[in-house]
Amino acid sequence: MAVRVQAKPFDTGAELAGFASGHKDVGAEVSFTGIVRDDTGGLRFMQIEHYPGMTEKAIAAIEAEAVTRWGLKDSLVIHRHGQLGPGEKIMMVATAAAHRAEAFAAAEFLMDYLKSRAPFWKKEVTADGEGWVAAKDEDEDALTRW
Amino acid sequence: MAVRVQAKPFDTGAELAGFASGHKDVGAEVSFTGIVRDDTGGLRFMQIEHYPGMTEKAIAAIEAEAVTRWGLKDSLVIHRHGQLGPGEKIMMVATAAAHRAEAFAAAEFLMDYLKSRAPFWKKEVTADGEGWVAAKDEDEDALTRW
Amino acid sequence: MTLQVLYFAWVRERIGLPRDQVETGAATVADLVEELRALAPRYDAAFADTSALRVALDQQLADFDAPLAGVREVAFFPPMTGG
Amino acid sequence: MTLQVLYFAWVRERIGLPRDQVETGAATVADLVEELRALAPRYDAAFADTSALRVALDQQLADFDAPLAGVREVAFFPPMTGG
Repeated sequence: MAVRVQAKPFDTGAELAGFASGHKDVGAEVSFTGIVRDDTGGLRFMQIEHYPGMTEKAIAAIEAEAVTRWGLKDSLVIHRHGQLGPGEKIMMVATAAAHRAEAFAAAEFLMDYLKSRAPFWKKEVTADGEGWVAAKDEDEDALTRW
Repeated sequence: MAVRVQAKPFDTGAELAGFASGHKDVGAEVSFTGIVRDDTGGLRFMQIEHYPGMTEKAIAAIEAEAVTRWGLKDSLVIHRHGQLGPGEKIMMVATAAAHRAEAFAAAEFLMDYLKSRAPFWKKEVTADGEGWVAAKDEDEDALTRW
Repeated sequence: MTLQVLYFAWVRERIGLPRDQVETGAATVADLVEELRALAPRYDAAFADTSALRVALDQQLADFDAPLAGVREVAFFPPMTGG
Repeated sequence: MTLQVLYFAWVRERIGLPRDQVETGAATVADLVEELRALAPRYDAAFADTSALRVALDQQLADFDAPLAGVREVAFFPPMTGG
């Protein structure tokens, strides 16, 4: 189990290379990577603000629940803050379990809770101006499945 | 879209490093890696047999369906055959989509279909002997959700 | 009691400050919000619709009717958009 | 017609061969199975319970009542266990 909240970039591949190594009972690893999209071609960058102190606690609590519910052998959450350009990786989660169903469910659970329960806020800065990204009802609704 | 069926090892991290690059509309990447487990400590190796020709066609058809159903921007399936020791990576899938729900669903769909519809067969060779791994009812049942 | 009050995202921008130190006898978050709204029009504007806000007490999500007894840090922010 | 008949996993091991070339007039997969069972006891044993087997015609999964007209390659194997 590890949580990292950082301004600097990370490399999903390099993180996975050392993930869950040495566990003989791991049969399934799932990773999710979130990337800054630029659908319109007008995005200059995304500014990600967070609540230092609470962020780490909130993610650790979410991660601990995932580990317990799905018997994870290992888990990893990395989330960046600060200024991120189009195509940059925002965050990743990784889960390791005996079987695929547990690894997938835990990764989706982590993502759903990170979206709506970890104290991050995104602002989009475009050529036309800037605006805070509004929370989506569908993200809040996604929590009800757990 | 890519499919590789190979005897030689692969590196999930290295594969992901170049995956879906150059797509500005990709916001979510999911990867799954399957690993040879050794729950009992008695596994010498896993022998994976496949049906050359049909394997590639079957996987390509499954992948094409996933791309269409979830609007994937990119996808990758790698599956090894031959002799694999405990801890070795058997296979991986990766999916890239605009949003996380699509990337996760497509990766799970690919895994469920690879389990039961791609012509691979696993034999476990232990200190006590060898035996073909039986297909699980739950793997067949998993297909009904799609 | 003395409370550290933190603001994030557009709440911070609307109030114009990332934090205040507040001397208050407010019993609940809602009471504290009423006191803050009286400080200046920009506070009043930031807290006009608390249904659009979330609150954390000592870095744990809470409700607006939660008591403040024993709390040292209160944070106000919009719904979170991580991931 | 001439069919390439392929066997995989324990079907291959039980029959003792990875493939046969078969000259047959069988109309369906089930007819072909009956012909193969008559070849030798090891074929009879391999095909004793076709509910435990799967069949592919020209590398596409098919049913045991599927017609063989136009088919060149038939493969028999147990349920797949990839992933």
